[in-house]
Amino acid sequence: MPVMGERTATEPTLFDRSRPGRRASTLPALDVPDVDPVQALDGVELAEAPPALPELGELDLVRHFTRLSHRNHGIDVGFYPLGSCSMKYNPRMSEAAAALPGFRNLHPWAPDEAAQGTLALLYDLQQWLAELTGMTTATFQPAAGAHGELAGLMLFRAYHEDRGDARRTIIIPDSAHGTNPASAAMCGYDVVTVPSGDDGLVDVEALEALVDESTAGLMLTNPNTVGLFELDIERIAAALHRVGALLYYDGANFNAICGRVRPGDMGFDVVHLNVHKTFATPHGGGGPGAGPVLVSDRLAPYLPAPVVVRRDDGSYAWDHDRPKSIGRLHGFHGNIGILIRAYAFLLFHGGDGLQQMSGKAVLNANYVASQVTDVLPLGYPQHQPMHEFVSTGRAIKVHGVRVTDLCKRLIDLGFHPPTNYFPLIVDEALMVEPTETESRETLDEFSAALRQAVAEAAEDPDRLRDAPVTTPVRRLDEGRAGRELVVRWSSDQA
Amino acid sequence: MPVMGERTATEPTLFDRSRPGRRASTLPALDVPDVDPVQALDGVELAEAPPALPELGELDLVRHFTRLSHRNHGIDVGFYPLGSCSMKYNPRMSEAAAALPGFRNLHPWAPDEAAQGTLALLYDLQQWLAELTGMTTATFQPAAGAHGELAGLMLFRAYHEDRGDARRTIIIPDSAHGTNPASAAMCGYDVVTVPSGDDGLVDVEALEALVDESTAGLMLTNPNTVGLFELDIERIAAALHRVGALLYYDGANFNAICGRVRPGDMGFDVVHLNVHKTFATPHGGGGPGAGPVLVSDRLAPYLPAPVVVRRDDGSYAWDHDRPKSIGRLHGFHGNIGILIRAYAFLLFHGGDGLQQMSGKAVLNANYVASQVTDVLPLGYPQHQPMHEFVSTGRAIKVHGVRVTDLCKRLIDLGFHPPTNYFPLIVDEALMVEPTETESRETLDEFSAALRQAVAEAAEDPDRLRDAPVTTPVRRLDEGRAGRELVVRWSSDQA
Amino acid sequence: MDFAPHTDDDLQAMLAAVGRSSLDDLFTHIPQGLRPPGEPNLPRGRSEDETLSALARHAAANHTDAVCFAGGGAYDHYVPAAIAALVGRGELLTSYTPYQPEVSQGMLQALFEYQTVISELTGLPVSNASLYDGGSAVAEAVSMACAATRRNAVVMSSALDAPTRQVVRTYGHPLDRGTSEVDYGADGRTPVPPLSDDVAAVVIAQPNALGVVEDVRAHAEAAHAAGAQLIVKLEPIAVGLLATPGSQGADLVVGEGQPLGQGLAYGGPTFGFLACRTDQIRRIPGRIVGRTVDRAGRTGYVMTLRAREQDIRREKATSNICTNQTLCAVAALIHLSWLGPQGLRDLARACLARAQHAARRLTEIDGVELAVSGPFYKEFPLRLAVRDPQAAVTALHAAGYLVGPVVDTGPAQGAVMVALTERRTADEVEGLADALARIVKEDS
Amino acid sequence: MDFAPHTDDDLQAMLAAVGRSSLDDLFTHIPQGLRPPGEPNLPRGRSEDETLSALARHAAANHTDAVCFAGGGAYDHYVPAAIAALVGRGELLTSYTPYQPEVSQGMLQALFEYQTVISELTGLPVSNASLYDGGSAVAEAVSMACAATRRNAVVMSSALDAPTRQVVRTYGHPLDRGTSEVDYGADGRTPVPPLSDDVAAVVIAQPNALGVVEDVRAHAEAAHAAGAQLIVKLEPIAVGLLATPGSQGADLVVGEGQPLGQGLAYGGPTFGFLACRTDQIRRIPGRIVGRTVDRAGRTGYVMTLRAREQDIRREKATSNICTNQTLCAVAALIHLSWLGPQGLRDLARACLARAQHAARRLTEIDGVELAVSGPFYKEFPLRLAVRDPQAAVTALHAAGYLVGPVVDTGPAQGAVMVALTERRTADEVEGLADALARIVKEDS
Ligand SMILES: Cc1ncc(COP(=O)(O)O)c(C=O)c1O
Ligand SMILES: Cc1ncc(COP(=O)(O)O)c(C=O)c1O
Repeated sequence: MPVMGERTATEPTLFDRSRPGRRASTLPALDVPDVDPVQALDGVELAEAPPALPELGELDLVRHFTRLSHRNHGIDVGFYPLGSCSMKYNPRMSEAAAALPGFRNLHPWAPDEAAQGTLALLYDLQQWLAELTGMTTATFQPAAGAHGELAGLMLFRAYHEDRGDARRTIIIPDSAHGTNPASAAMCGYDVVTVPSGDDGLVDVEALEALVDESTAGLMLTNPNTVGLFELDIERIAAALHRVGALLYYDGANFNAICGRVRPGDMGFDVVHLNVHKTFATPHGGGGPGAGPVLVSDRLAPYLPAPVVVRRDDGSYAWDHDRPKSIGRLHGFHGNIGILIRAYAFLLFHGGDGLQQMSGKAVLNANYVASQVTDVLPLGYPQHQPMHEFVSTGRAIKVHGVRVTDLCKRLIDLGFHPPTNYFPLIVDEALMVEPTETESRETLDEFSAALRQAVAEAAEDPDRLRDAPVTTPVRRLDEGRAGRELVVRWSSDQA
Repeated sequence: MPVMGERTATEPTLFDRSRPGRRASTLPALDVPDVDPVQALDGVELAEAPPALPELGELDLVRHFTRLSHRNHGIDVGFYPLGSCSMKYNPRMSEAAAALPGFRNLHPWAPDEAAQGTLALLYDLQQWLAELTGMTTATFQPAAGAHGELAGLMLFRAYHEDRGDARRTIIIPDSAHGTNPASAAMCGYDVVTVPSGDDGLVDVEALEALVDESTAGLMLTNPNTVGLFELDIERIAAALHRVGALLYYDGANFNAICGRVRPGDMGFDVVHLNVHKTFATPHGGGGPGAGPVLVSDRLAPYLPAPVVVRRDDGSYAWDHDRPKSIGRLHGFHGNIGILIRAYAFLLFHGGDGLQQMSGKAVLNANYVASQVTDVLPLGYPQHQPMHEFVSTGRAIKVHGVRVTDLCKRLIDLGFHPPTNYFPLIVDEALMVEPTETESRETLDEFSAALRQAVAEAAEDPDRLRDAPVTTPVRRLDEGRAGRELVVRWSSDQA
Repeated sequence: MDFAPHTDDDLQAMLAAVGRSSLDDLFTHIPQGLRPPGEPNLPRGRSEDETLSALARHAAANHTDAVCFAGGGAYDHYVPAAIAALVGRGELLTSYTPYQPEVSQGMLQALFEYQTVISELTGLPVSNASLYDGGSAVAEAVSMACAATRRNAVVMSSALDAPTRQVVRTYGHPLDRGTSEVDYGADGRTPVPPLSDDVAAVVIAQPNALGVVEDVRAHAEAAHAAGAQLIVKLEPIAVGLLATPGSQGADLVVGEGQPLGQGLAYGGPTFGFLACRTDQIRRIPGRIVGRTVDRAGRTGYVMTLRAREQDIRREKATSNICTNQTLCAVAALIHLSWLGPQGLRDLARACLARAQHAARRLTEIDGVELAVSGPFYKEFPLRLAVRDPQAAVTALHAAGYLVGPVVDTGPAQGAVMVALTERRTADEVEGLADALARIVKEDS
Repeated sequence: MDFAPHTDDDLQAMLAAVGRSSLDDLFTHIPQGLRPPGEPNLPRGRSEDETLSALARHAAANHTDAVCFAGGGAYDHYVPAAIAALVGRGELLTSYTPYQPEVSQGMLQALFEYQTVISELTGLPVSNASLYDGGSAVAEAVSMACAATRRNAVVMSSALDAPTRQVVRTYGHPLDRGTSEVDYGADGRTPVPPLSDDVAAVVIAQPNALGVVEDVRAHAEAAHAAGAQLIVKLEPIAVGLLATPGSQGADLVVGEGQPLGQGLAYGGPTFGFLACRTDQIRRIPGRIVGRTVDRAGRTGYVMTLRAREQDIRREKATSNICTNQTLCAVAALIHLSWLGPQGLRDLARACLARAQHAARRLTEIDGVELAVSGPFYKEFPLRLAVRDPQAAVTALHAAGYLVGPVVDTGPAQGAVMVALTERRTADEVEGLADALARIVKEDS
């Protein structure tokens, strides 16, 4: 919110501010003959008027987006313990790296000779990610985790097809993130759900019963989405490998184990990493991120083409000669600028720093858990949480309020709420991931706010139901948004 | 103010947030033998402990300054019609220009051969500013307008001294900015004040009576600080030149005439420009700006050394061989990064664009005046205002409120107040400078707010007295600040 | 090095609170065999200064001095300085998917505005809040068309850029999607193909990968007549001049966002856009932002129609997309607002004038001719009388001029694409002409 | 081109409202002779793109690749990336002097924090909110001392950097300030000078322009014994190791802020800092921020003791300064907070170790020796056995090494300064040694 003023309590849209004929842009003067489009594009259907874009001066543009930013929470503004998202500090160092002109001004179809800096960087990054995951080769095309999942499952399919082995199903735990089944469906697989046991881990016996020759593979997050390490992972891997099925590692929670435990050692065959989580690239209001996929040697032939290679002469190149490749997943090379940031992050941390990172991420989560789980019990208290923990807010329901209300109250107390209602297997789930970059004081203040909100649920439930009241808008009518469906501005809107 | 939360309504200081042993910084590892300071600096008094700087992690640092920014108004947030300050849009283009590595990484004592890009830029800038002011040569050392004034008056002194002509006084209008008399005093001159006439212009007859052989010169702002063009400037110049005195042009209001009227043509001998006003470089919360000084040929020999020159071979250099120079005013070359921004601004505008700029600046001021002067009469209605106008809020005093209160109410209405209580010659002065970069809608909204506040002064004066109420803090006890004098944090403060 | 703020005291106190004696102690329940001793084999951590110096060396090892006449979906349009300053603001940069709308109104409103400008560019009423890129956007559109028509085959113009054709095939393969191509003609335009009744969608590009303007209306009519949908991959600057594909009957208009304020950046991050008619809204992939009111009746914005998405719908979702390219979309919004309608038109006209001039000038060279005859506005294919066009491209790069890509298929196969943005001057065209003349001469 | 948002309609309507028919019409009351016809003779306006391209060409014409061993008040310390991101935030960047404290608490609090860190660095309780630079800061301090002592002469060490000595003379001249210099000795230290009873202040630098650490305590005692004040120009990184001048008896501690997060930037903008004892607070130039409370009792910050300043006090003001270097001061605050006490110490120690190593290594070269014998921590003068040291500096620059400046006076005159920040590696020192050895050899 702006620093002052009643007038500025809302921000009109760009279209409300638009005035015909106003304009911020300037273009170089033409030093070639001007051309009449009607003549030059003879026979082509031209627009009568250009699209009705907003018309503003540059100052009003800058003000608009500055004011919009004042209506938005981000890590830079305060704590953001969104479970499964690793909302850690986004280093300005990494932003500076990606902004270097040598990276910014490179055309995607520049010849490899012109791109040696970026290619060398990607090659190193591949080696480091391979080392961290226990894999060997990477594709950088996937633009996010889900894109990586799709790529990975396509690799499963290509692998099995190459062996003449048509398989139909992908097994996914009931605690899995929604992208896992959605990716499996996009890859033409039938989804088979394996239940979690009473302790929040995959029910291994149930799994073993589900696995058969039609199983293409298993998708697993480890630590899983309730924040617990799948202790039987070796047995799980053996069960799948025994029938020729493969294991996919969803790297959303890699921050818990990075530098300490390797998916490859656990038996995974394909891994995606969410570099916008583990390696601290900015989430940008929803993206861009990057979801590089790492594979073991036996899946490498199927990777999307091209892959980055080091030639014998020490130069780097895109290798397009991949006859078994599943093909392309991206129109260019992927979110290279995000990968540059990840490279900077890894170079800064080093192997030693990454161990500190994951250790402190786990410590922070366990510390907050130690401060709040008496009032918000863990969904699965049998095992020690890793980098995040999932509590249940079940107990406050007796007061006629739900975890949603608790979360809205947290906003008034100055904190972005944790992830809630995910994973689905925990009733009234509250999933807290503090990340390693938060200080003990912040964790203490947050824990106190959480306790306060729980206490208020009993003492003053209306306070929770009314919350938030300190925000630019109060609770929004989502039903109306879905019913009336106003998804673009138009001049006849009020 | 942050987007949410009661907790974040205040922002603790860095020292309140500090925790022993915490740290954001990283340094390259030593690749030379470490050295024991006690031995290496034998006989030197070393500190027992390093200075008690704040100790925070980088995320908490970033959050602190982000949150502080949320407690601060700037042009990017909204209208900022601070008279005499030209608070116009600060182009991001200019920021990008100054951030180019070739400019950022140049050491001030790099040899001229290594600085050809910057030197050529400064040389061009000198030519352009000379063209715009009607002068010939520049010094770029002055870091702000007042610094330029000091330089200019030193040039007066050097010029007179060189002619064996000791002169004691500087004439300054009663409407002048405080820096004018303060600069004269720093330059060892006695200040003689010339009154303004009933029409807000210098009383020329009074001036002519004051001018004599002891007069070193006159300092004048034109348009002057009531926003009016000194129509008798040629007669004024003649009066001074007749007795061998000089004219100093205070460029704070150059935005009104840039590209249209030249101080040199009016008879001025020395000119400073406030590039942070006219040429839109950011004010940075108080600075840095730049105050380059332009002179006519006869004052050029006295300029601070070195000056930038073009050699016969087309190369550029600092010329240190200035035997009559007053010496240095800056430890390096001045605020070069600000001058780079000014260069970008001028190149973008061109001569044509500058005329548009000053024309629209004057139009905007006159337009707002046309909307409000029925309720807030001009201090001097006899002449047309230029880029700013000065109204008097005298009339609201009958309601027991003053212009201060009106200004505080404007804040609640969403506008940064105009300059007030300056110039001193207008009772309850309100000095409005919209600048050319504001849209008609903004000017209309501001005019309406001003009218509303004036109306409320009669109807609901307490509303003005209580204002502001929409800000992070309400009116502050300035008396207490001056009495108790807490000018740094200390651990025993509450 | 790390960014954790823990002091030794913090570590001791916090470990005590959780009953552990060291960080390692928090991992001891993990089977020992999975915990290799020692550190991973990465370079040791280093300071921020050393890190950035290393990155600067990498950046400097790229050669970006060549004058950029390259096209193929990424163009050297100017990116105004205000964009980086605004999307770099921490409140936007460091936020995530707006799950809590009350504290995310800034991004939500920006996305609502983004959806509006995409709707304007495409001529269709509904836009989502971004996709990964232009290639995957076409693939997602194909899925939408298949769902809408309950058919499972797609016909692509061979004048759709090669990477996008590959992405469509990759996405289609596991779903047994029949994927065929229709060859463009000597004029560079795609003829209206015969369509069997299993065809869900025809995909063309506007202008296409040869730079040539397609007859969208004819394709739309033919597709509709066969019960199929028309998907148009739009190069968005073009609608500064051309009619919007939506107004010409396209059902789905998608595109690569690179020309809209993204810079070259080796092709990423950029974003893909996607727009459709209102009757397709429930099949759209990814986030959509809708307008609504809060409890006090104030206007506000939320993510809407969430029941399409993976977190709610899981394997029944319209797509698996979760993290998208929001910040890129906001950059595009700023770029388009900076341009304004007249700026977009001027920009497109500048491309047209410069491209026409360059085509005229370059085809004056012996052994250089246009490889197609159709109308173009900023990009065109040149047939060079050389043995190996790729070698000519390399030689031109060595001479300081970046052109390409080389056309991979059809009548213009082997031709070299040349693109002109508003930034390419007449002098630069002369330089390219000189270099090209020399190279063609030396080769023949 | 311009940044005004006026449409033609706006212009018409607004001109009508003010009763004019054109923009020119607003200037017709100005004597015609003062209104030259036509446009000023500047290049015609151009687009943002062309403007930035022109600037990029200028920037590229500077040579900044040489390894920087130069000193003389500006040092190649690392500037953390967070600084630009934070001081670039529009609310801070585009604000001005906080005349309206209720909407300026961000800057006011930052300046209060800045004053605190300057107080810590200098060892004196009161700091202002910044001055233009180190040179003018010394001149302002001299004025303060003259006012305090009602005397009008100043004695400067000749081991104060040459530009600063010139600035002090320039400021002093119109006020008939007696300005003399005391020569430093063979050890590079300034001997305690004899002081006549008109001397208001002695000025030394810590470490001085030869890099040598001065005995501040001895100078303070001598100055005080003569009724004069001691002004110390402090290189601020040094107090990572050295005692603060304030703790050693200095009355006024000022300095050049360049080492504190400003970058090289050809020497500007940077800032000057100034600190004094509480009894001098009413003589301090420029802004001071003080803490207070608002009507609701909440802590807040305001500019205070305004009656010292030019806008209130006019010719009686303590200085004419108005616009200062606030944003640079905030950058310094961020830098110092990033460093923290231990970081500052480590930084100073890194300089010390690297400088000692370099001095040892370089003086192994025949014809290269230390020009002074006193203790130094990051910068030292080398006497080269060459005819023209300036030519040697130029030759070194051509070889890729920037050193300097050349000492202008005293026993070390003609020696070349070499500075080592935390960034200079052992390899770079080897490179410098090789180049230096070759150049000295060729010259002799
Ligand atoms: C466990 C899990 N898997 C997969 C994903 C999908 O990753 P992305 O959003 O990068 O596509 C997420 C994202 O939140 C996740 O939390
Ligand atoms: C009329 C006038 N003169 C001089 C100055 C001093 O300029 P600066 O603040 O750049 O030192 C100002 C600044 O506000 C001013 O308004």
